[in-house]
Parts: sequence; C-alpha cells; structure tokens
Amino acid sequence: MIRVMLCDDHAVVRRGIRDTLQEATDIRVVAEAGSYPELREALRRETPDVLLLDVDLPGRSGLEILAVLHEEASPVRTIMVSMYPEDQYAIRCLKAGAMGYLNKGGDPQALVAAVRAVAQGRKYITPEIAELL
Amino acid sequence: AAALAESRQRLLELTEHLQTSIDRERADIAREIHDDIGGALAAVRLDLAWLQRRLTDPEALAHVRSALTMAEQALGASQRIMRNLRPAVLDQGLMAALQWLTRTFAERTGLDVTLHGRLARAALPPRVEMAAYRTVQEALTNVLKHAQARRVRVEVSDLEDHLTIEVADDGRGAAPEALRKERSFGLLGLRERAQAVGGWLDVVTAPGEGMTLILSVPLSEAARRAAEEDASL
Amino acid sequence: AAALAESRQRLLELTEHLQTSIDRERADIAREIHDDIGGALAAVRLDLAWLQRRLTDPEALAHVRSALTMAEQALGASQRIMRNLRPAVLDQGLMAALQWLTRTFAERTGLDVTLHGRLARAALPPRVEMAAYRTVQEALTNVLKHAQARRVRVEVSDLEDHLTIEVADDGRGAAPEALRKERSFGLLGLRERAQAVGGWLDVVTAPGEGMTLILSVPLSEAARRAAEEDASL
Ligand SMILES: Nc1ncnc2c1ncn2[C@@H]1O[C@H](COP(=O)(O)OP(=O)(O)OP(=O)(O)O)[C@@H](O)[C@H]1O
Ligand SMILES: Nc1ncnc2c1ncn2[C@@H]1O[C@H](COP(=O)(O)OP(=O)(O)OP(=O)(O)O)[C@@H](O)[C@H]1O
Ligand SMILES: [K+]
Ligand SMILES: [Mg+2]
Ligand SMILES: [Mg+2]
Ligand SMILES: [Mg+2]
Repeated sequence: MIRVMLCDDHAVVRRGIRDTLQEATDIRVVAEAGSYPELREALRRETPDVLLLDVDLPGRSGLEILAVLHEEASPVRTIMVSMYPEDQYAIRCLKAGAMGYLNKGGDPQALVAAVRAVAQGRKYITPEIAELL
Repeated sequence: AAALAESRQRLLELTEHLQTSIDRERADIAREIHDDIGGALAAVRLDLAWLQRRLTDPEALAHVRSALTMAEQALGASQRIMRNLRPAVLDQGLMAALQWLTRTFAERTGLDVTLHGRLARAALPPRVEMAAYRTVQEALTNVLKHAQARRVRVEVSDLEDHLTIEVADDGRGAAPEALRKERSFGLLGLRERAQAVGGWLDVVTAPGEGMTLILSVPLSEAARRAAEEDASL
Repeated sequence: AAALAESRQRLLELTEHLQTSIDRERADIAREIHDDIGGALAAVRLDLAWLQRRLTDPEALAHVRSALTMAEQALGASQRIMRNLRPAVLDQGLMAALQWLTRTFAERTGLDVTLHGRLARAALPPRVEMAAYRTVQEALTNVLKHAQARRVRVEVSDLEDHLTIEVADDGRGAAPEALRKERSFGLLGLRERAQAVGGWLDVVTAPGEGMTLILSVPLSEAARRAAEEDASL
C-alpha cells in the first residue's frame, strides 16, 4: 500500500485529489494539510511514502518547504503540484529535489501514475517536461 | 524655466507612478485569477473526472465529457492570461526569468537567441528586476517588429556594483531620427523605467549595423551616489 | 529651455500613452476573461445542472453538487475581476455607469451620495466617457480617504457643447499646499487625463469648505477650438 500525504491550501482541490487517489486500490491518503505548520504536524504523526505538495501556499511556499525537507534529509518523496504550467516551474522543482511536477490543469489520472512511479523511486516526467529537459 | 522644470519633474514622477501601478495591478490580477478562478476550476475538473470514471449512462457521460472540455478550456485560458500578466517565473529570480523569456521567444519566432553571463548576487531589488525584465522584453519585441535580424545576444552581469543588461541584434539598425518617432513609446518608457531605479539606458545603432540596448543600474549605495553626481555635472 | 520644453512634451505624451494603455490592457483582460473563461464556465454550469437533475446515485450527486459550487465560485470571481477591470456598465453609457458607481459607493461607505442632471446627447466619445468615469471614481476615493464628509453631490451636464462633471463634498477641504503633495498622483493623473481629451480640471477648496472637482470637456469641434485659443492666450 502506498501511503500518501496531501498539502494544498485549497480544501476542495485537496478533496478532489483525495477522491481520485482513493479509487486506486494500492494507494491510501493518510493525512492532509493546508499549510506548512499543518504539514509539520502531520509529518510528526505519519510517515508517508509520497507527499503531494502545492507550490502556492500561504506563508512558506511549496518550494521553500521542499528545500527544508531536502535539508533535513526527509525520506518522503515529493511531487509538486501547481496551477502554473510546466514551463515556468517544473525544472526548478525537479532541480530542488522534487520527484515529479504536476500541473493542476493536466489530466487527473496523471496523479495516480505519478504517485505509483515516485513510490517506486522513479522520477515522474510528463512529456511536457521531457521536452523542456 | 523653473516652473517648466518643476512641471517636468512632476510628470516624471507621474510616469514612474503609472508604470509601477501597471506592474502592481498586473500582479494583483494574476494573483486573483490564480487564487479564485484557478483553484475552483482545478476542483471542478477533478470532480468531473471522477464522474467520468464512475458513470455508465451514455447520455450522462456525454454531458460530463462536454463539461470537462469546457473546464479544460477555461483552465487553459486562465493560465494564458496569468502568463501574459506577470511572469510567475520572476519569483525565481531575474536569471531564471530571462532564461524563460529568451527560450520561449526563440521558440515562437525561430530567431537564434542566446543568453550569456551570470549574476553573482543572490537577489536584486524587485523593482530593478522588473525594469531589467521589461527592458529585455521590449528589446525582443522591437527586434521582431523592426530589426529583420537573425541573431540576438543577451548578456547579463552584476560585477563592479552595477547591473548591466545588453541586448544586441544583427539586424538593419536604425538612424537617429527613427529612435525619436512621434508615436513610439517603447524606448522612451524604458528610459523612464531605468531612471526610476537610478539607472540609464544606452542605445547604440546605425543603419546596417544592428542595434544594442544597454541598461545599467548602480546597485550599491555608493555606486548609486556616484552615478547621480555624474548625471548632475 | 527649449530642450526642457521638448522633454516635458515627450513626457506628457508618454503619460497619455501609459494611461490609454492601462485602459486598453484592462479592457483586453476583461474581454479575455469574459470570452474564454466566462463562456466556458457558463457551459460547464449548464451541463452540471443537467447532471444534477438526471442522476440519482447519492455519491455521484455529491460530486456534481461540489463541482457546481466551485463553478459558480469561479464565475463569481471572474465577474468580480472583470468589474474591477472595466466598468462594464460604461457599455450602457456614462449616465448608467455613474448611477452604478455612486450607488455602490454609497452602499459601501454609508455616505449620502446623490447624482443630478442628465445628458442630452445620445453618446459621447469613449475616451471622454472614460475620463469622466475615472474622474468621479478618483473624486469619490479621495472623499473617502481625505474628506471626512457626510454628503457628496455629483452633477452632470452636456449643455452648451461642454461636458461638465462636478463632484462636491461637504468635508474638511484642503489648503493649496495639500493639493501638490509629493507622492500624490490622483489629481495630477486626472489633470493629464482631462488634457488628453482636450478638457481641463478645476479644483475648488479651502480648509473647512469642502472640495469640489469640476471636469470640463468641450464636445463640438467649434467648442474645442475656442478652448484651445483660450488656453494659448
Ligand atoms: N532592434 C531594432 N532594430 C531596428 N530598428 C529599431 C529596433 N528597435 C527599435 N527600432 C526603431 O526605433 C523606433 C522606436 O522604437 P520604440 O520601441 O520606441 O517604438 P516602437 O517599437 O515603434 O513602438 P512601441 O514600442 O511604442 O510599440 C522603432 O519604431 C524603430 O524604427
Ligand atoms: N475630497 C477631499 N477633501 C479633502 N482633501 C482632499 C480631497 N481630495 C484630495 N484632498 C487632498 O489633496 C491631496 C491630493 O489628492 P490626490 O488624489 O492627488 O492624492 P492622494 O489621494 O493623496 O493619493 P493618490 O490619489 O495618488 O492615491 C490629498 O492627499 C488630500 O490631502
Ligand atoms: K484506495
Ligand atoms: Mg495553493
Ligand atoms: Mg517598441
Ligand atoms: Mg487620490
């Protein structure tokens, strides 16, 4: 079972992502957070395999959080999720240690594929990002 | 003449104010679209995708598909509008923004655009970054509109306490009169923008010789004071 | 002095250009949001409403309802952004726009705002309407920010080939120095806007006497020429 944590300040988006992931029998969403402090709290209680992290959060941004997790050598594998299309943020996120980047405007099924790939330790690269690389 | 000088000064301040408020307004609208439209649309899309997987009734599925197409179109439009309003990429620093700008410009136009140099400092004042970004943007637009060039070279440096940005093309260049056309505001706006951050813009060109724009902005307090003294000589 | 005068003239043109391009850019963004986001969202909403009537499975219905709420929220947000960008009410003419502006301002602030007069002509040039609208908007903002007034009276007329708009408040008024503050751009911007459409702005005020702004714009060619001759005397 792949254990997933969600961090996005938009509760309805979070619910949509959770519903999408819960349908996959090999995935379980173990916790949700709407901000950095909530994420910290959740990470104290749970040790997820994969974290889906919004780029735009109130307060500390997703990219800053990514850097902190990286510095702490946190074992959680992170997929960044953002409203911005790939060309503006994806490369940056991957360089900063993310295992994948998903555009919220993209195909929702990519969420499931990305979580599975990353849980196995592989980077998840969409065709749009491959083209940028 | 004193009254004239004062009136000119007030206008200069007004121009600066207008330019800053355009930038701020753009950033505000982009943020509103991002927060209030984008998030809601992403949620709609996820729910529709859920329904698409769940439902079997063909007629209901047709409605879901049609709604999904429209939601995707709206999402695409919001992303496009946000991108035109303010390069979110500026949040990642000037160099990343210029990489993005030159790359997408080259892709769109087929011109050979290269970016050289680097910034040694971690961060520049946001207003200086915006002035630099807009200068390169207007320079590239001008190359496309006027230059008939094949190559553009953008060079960036922040050595010796000055930010310098050069944009050089190998196109037809222009005569001095052309630069002062009645209804042309691109270069004029860039000069005001440069002044507003304590810098200046040089334009080097002649017919058949291409054109080079050079933006220089003193970065330290000392460099800024020296530049102001030079200007008042 | 000639160089100074020319430099001042160029700045004046740049200011006008910036002001027009702000207006145009706002109108463009509003149109894009309207056509590409608003249209698609309306379609999404219709499909979702159909699904809501058709489906019976409670879980599916919950997803439809949630999508519907979000689609409505996105629609509401796009309408709000559009409204801020461009007074869509201006499409219905200046008088309707001013009615809307004064009414919503009164509701928001609790001030007693009344609109008087009428326009005899069917339509005014769009740039003149925009200048008039922005003048009332800035005047009301100033009343809120500075006047401590209780009442505002807006009066409109287009008799004798002139558009006249008066905005008078019964607040604390201002001394002449206050009107020329360093970092204040509202009145200065309005003056430039008035000039750009061939008109002018008068400010009548004194401490304790309230403030009245009067925008005058000659409407016929003849009136315009007469005004220009007056100005050059
Ligand atoms: N890269 C270039 N190569 C050749 N000529 C140029 C180049 N850039 C500018 N020019 C000339 O200088 C003039 C002034 O440029 P400027 O950017 O100020 O105005 P514009 O591009 O004509 O109009 P605007 O920028 O206001 O849309 C141009 O009209 C053109 O004749
Ligand atoms: N209705 C008013 N009653 C009293 N004082 C006023 C009124 N309108 C303007 N003033 C005075 O005139 C000054 C200049 O007004 P102006 O609109 O140019 O600038 P501002 O409102 O201070 O700033 P900005 O409009 O640039 O945000 C104000 O700062 C205020 O002191
Ligand atoms: K599951
Ligand atoms: Mg967010
Ligand atoms: Mg130009
Ligand atoms: Mg004001």
